Amino acid sequence: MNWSLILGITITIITAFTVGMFYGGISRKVTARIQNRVGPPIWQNFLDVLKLYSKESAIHHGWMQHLGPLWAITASTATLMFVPILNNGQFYQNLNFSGDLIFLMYMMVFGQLGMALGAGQTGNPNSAIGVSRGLSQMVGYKVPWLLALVAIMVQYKATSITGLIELQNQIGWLMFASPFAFIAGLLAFIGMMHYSPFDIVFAPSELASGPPSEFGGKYLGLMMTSGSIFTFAKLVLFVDVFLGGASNILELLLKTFVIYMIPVIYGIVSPRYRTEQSIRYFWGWPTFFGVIGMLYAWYMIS
Amino acid sequence: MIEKKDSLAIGEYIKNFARKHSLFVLAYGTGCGAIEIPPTMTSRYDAERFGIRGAATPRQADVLLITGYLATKTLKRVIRVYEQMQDPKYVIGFGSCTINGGMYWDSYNTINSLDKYIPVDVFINGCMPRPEAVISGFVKLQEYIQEGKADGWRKYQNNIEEYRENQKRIIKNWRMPDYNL
Amino acid sequence: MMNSLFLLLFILFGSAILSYIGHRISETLGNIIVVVGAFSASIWFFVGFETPAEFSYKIADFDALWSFSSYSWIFAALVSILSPLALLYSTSYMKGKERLGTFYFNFFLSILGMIGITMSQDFISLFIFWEIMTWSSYLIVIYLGKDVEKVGIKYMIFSAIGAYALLMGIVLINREVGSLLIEDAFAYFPQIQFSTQLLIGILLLIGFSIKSAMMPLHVWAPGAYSNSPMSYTAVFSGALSKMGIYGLGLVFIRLLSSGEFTLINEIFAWAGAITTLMATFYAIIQDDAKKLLAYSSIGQLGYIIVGVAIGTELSIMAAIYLAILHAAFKGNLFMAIGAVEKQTGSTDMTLVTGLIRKMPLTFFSTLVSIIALAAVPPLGGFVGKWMLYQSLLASEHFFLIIVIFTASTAAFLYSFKILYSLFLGQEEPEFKNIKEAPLPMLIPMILLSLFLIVTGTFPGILFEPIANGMKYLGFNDVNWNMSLLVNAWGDEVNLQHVSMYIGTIFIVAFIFISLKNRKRTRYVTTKDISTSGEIPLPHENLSFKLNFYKPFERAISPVMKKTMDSIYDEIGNGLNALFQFIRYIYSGNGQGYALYVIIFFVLLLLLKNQIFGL
Amino acid sequence: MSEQIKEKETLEALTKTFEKVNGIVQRDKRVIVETDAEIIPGVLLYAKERLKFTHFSHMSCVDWIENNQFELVYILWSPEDKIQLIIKCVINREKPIIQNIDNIWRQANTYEREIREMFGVEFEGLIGAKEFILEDWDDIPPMRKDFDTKEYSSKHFFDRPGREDAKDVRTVITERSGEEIPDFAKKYSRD
Repeated sequence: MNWSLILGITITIITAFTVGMFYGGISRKVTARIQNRVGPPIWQNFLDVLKLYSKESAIHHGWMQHLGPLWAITASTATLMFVPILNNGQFYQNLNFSGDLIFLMYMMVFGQLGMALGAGQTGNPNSAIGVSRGLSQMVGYKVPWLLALVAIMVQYKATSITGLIELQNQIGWLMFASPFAFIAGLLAFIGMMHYSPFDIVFAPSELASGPPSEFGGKYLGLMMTSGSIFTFAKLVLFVDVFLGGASNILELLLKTFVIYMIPVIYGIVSPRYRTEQSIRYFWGWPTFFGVIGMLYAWYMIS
Repeated sequence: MIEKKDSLAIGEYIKNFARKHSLFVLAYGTGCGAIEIPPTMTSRYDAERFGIRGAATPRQADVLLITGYLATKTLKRVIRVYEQMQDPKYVIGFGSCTINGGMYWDSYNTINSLDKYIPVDVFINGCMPRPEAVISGFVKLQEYIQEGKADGWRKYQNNIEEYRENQKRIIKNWRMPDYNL
Repeated sequence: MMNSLFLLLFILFGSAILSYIGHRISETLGNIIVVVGAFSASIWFFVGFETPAEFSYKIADFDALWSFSSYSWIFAALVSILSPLALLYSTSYMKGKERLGTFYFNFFLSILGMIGITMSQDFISLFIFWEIMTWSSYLIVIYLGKDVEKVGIKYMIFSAIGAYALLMGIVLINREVGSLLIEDAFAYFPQIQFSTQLLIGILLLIGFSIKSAMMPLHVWAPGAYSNSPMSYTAVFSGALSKMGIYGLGLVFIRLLSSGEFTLINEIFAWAGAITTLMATFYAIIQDDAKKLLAYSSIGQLGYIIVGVAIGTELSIMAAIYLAILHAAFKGNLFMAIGAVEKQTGSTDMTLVTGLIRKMPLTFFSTLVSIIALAAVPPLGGFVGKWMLYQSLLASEHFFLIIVIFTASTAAFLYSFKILYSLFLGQEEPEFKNIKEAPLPMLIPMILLSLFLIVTGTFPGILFEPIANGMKYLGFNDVNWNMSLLVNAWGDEVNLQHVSMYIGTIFIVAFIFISLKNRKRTRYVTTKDISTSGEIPLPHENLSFKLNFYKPFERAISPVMKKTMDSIYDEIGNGLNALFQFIRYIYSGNGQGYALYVIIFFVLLLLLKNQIFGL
Repeated sequence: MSEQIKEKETLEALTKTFEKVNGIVQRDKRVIVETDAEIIPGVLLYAKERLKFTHFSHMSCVDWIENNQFELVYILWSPEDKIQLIIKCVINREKPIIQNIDNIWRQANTYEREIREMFGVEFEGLIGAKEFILEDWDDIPPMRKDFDTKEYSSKHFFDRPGREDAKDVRTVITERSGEEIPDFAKKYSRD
């Protein structure tokens, strides 16, 4: 048994969970302040998760619903394992060198597929509608996200994240080196976070919160845990690819926080898009910037 | 503080602490009291300070908020919703109508006392209670949860026959599936 | 002593005739013959060839040569593994149907045709076997007698176009090279005039790409795939379409290997990518599971065409790998849908619902195949897609990768739809008494599922024969590892780490969530859902099925409308007009077609000196 | 005050066409007529087709228990002339049957089902004549005057103790201010 690896994995997951939870709390607090409210304390999400785990009963509609949240947490922690938390291996290495960007793009869908299947088994029509919207929207934001990442992979001839970080140590942040790809990536990232205006998947009063509507107690708790880990993993991935990674925890927190606040603050002041509107939004300006980024990359290598 | 409550182990204390500060509310808003919920949740009174948050479905909810009168027809739905919630679960009776029928005390189709049909942990009186009263009711519920007194759900499980008998007096054609108890 | 190659064909042909006779006598006897014949042919294929076997003969003065090259062996092995499984499945699936003798006769003939194609080392026997395969598959497409006018004739017309394009190419090669041996053609091809080279190339490519259902030549495929019995469609889509890929590989890599043909490669790669995207969009809007899978097959073949057309080492490897994987998962999916059809009588996704607890093993194999299809790690499909993207990145096909990656993401939509609609959702009383599929149907599905799971971690077991076969195509040192993927820039994916991690976390989380509150975790029926307090009646269908992806359809409607209305329909209308004319020739009668071909060959033999200029 | 020309025209047209219709112009834009229950569909159809009362506003029922009658009230509105037409008819309370009009206005079906359930008035050939608003009702229709809602309530629902010595608000007021309860109000008093 490789105990140091297990230790590293455990500590990384706990860190991601803590940071993700606090970020969630902060986003609730910020939302409240913008709406001129006091808002819940920033550790509110911890209490919510703890409460959900301390629920004493649970129901499921079959095996697939039982397994759905497991898929989600497996996928989110797996994503985390392949993303370097800090530069130069200062944090635990985990499985950083065992996967690359294309692998991660598929890995990130693994959990969504599992959640979708779990939600499908519940037989609640609202869940199915939510899943249909979520998957449709995913096709929408994947296009600019893909354009951004492919532009970078092509331009710098690297698909591994560690490779991209090393490269940024030499040429500076890719945010400035490939600005168009960064814009496309950022706009797609806003969609990936599922905050308003792209939150029609989880519309609470219209769809009764959509896919998780039949999940309660420990299942919902596991989903929230997975969600906060996944948030952190996505943020670190974005920072690693575009913002040159981070050399210490403080820098990482600062960068991820700034990136995290963009969808949050954009979301608070935006009304909700319908599904086809959001798909068309992603295939509009973000894709345009992605194509520009791609042409730029092409120009740079030829 | 912990020593005072001998009956509660530390684990139970922590659990109750979390339960107390995180109340997902499912508002059953068929009565007139539903109009008091938006001011309670939004910026004027901001119930989210206390960890009170709306829940979309009974599966996710902790607190069932019965806002006002219950017709015999809606009682059936309320019972179903209550039984779909996961333990531990709490009920807040909101407004005079849930206590003694309020202004509908002699109506042929509104029930008079809610706690005969489902266990109620906290009643908030008033017609309608103002948001301050609602929040004070929630704070009272939080106290009960911390002390372990908010055990209506356990009472419901233990006295299910009695509750069923009362429910069946209202819902004569009982064809409800056997739900989560 | 009989040559081992000849013996293989003999077994297949013998099984064809014996199963025909056997099914005339009794169904059980016929089924035994079918299974024994299929497995003995397959076993003979794997154990009977200790040394490279060859068999040469002469047809009307032309040299003919049968032998497996290391490249064609891959495809022959694919056929030999998939077809006995499909036939075993078929014995149960086709139970009680009429004219089983004819069905199995044609089934075996098409297997014979496929094996023959892979063992042909000369163009004339390749063409003969190609035609055997085409006819037998045509007869199975019209076997059930549904939509014969639309589907059967369409398939026949396209096959005919393909066959004649192929024949023209072969005739041209013979005129220029003077030999019909494939090796000779490769050797002397560079000396031919450029325009003739181009003509030969395009003719052969058209011939082969029709079988692999490339846009715009795919029109026959959705109907043909969904109309034949599912046990055959598993082979039809899984193996038979790969014959086109086999041919495309030969043409692209060996024949058009010089740099002058890059444009053709690019055009075919783009055609493949657009095939993938559009077929995926069409699959999303289907409501019939068979149709959905048929379009999905076209889409998946598009990836393979892209890989073959790009023609770098990694892309060829990806293409062959995907071809094998596609045979496994799409064969598996068609079998699973067949099982659903057999047990419930319908594959309409708006009707059938909630089968997961009735048919758990079928669901499991569908799930595994879908994960492989959607290329989600840690199953085998991911490996192929990864290699394909890496090859596209390394060869600087940037926009191509965007198109096929988008298609791959959109594939999640139909993947989920098929799982959700058939197996998940509300459990309805009308499907209360459905039983799991019988064992002969389950065994092939489970075996293929296991194969997909193993290849996710150890794709090396497939890389070995692929690397071997690629030597024939001219790639001599193909790097491969048992479970490590490496791209051109040295970035890698360690599949063992991935699977181990996913497995561990999954098990840990599973133990946690299963043990926590175990006594107070209950199963409730799908009628017990939060419906704002309302109690759904038993007959109330709450499943959300109809127009499942309406928002997505609305979002993509501009592109769909343009393509569908202007290109598809015009081609379709044009072809329909053509069909009206050609239908006089194609009487829809097998005897008639046989007659035509005999006449054609007689003319060919009579006029061979004039045509071939000998 | 306007001339009420249109109102008078409407009333005249109705009384001329049907013998058994008589009524008044109550005020501007409102005409009230009374008629027999047998010809109700004819009158309504005439008002709809000829007099352009295309909008069916409302339909209700009044229980005249003293006269042993139910009075059915149909309220129509003419968007063209801006006139409200109220048509009333009475039926026997013992045998409350009247013709169904939901083929004239489809929305009348909802009102008819409600009246059927609340008063027990039967409509001939009513579509969907089954349980509508009340669930599992096993007493006499609750809107009838002879239905004692307080008795029903105390029989079926649990009265919370403490309610019985709560005083009537009117009594409290009269005691506090030394006023008498007016006679007309006495009959509504709880005691």
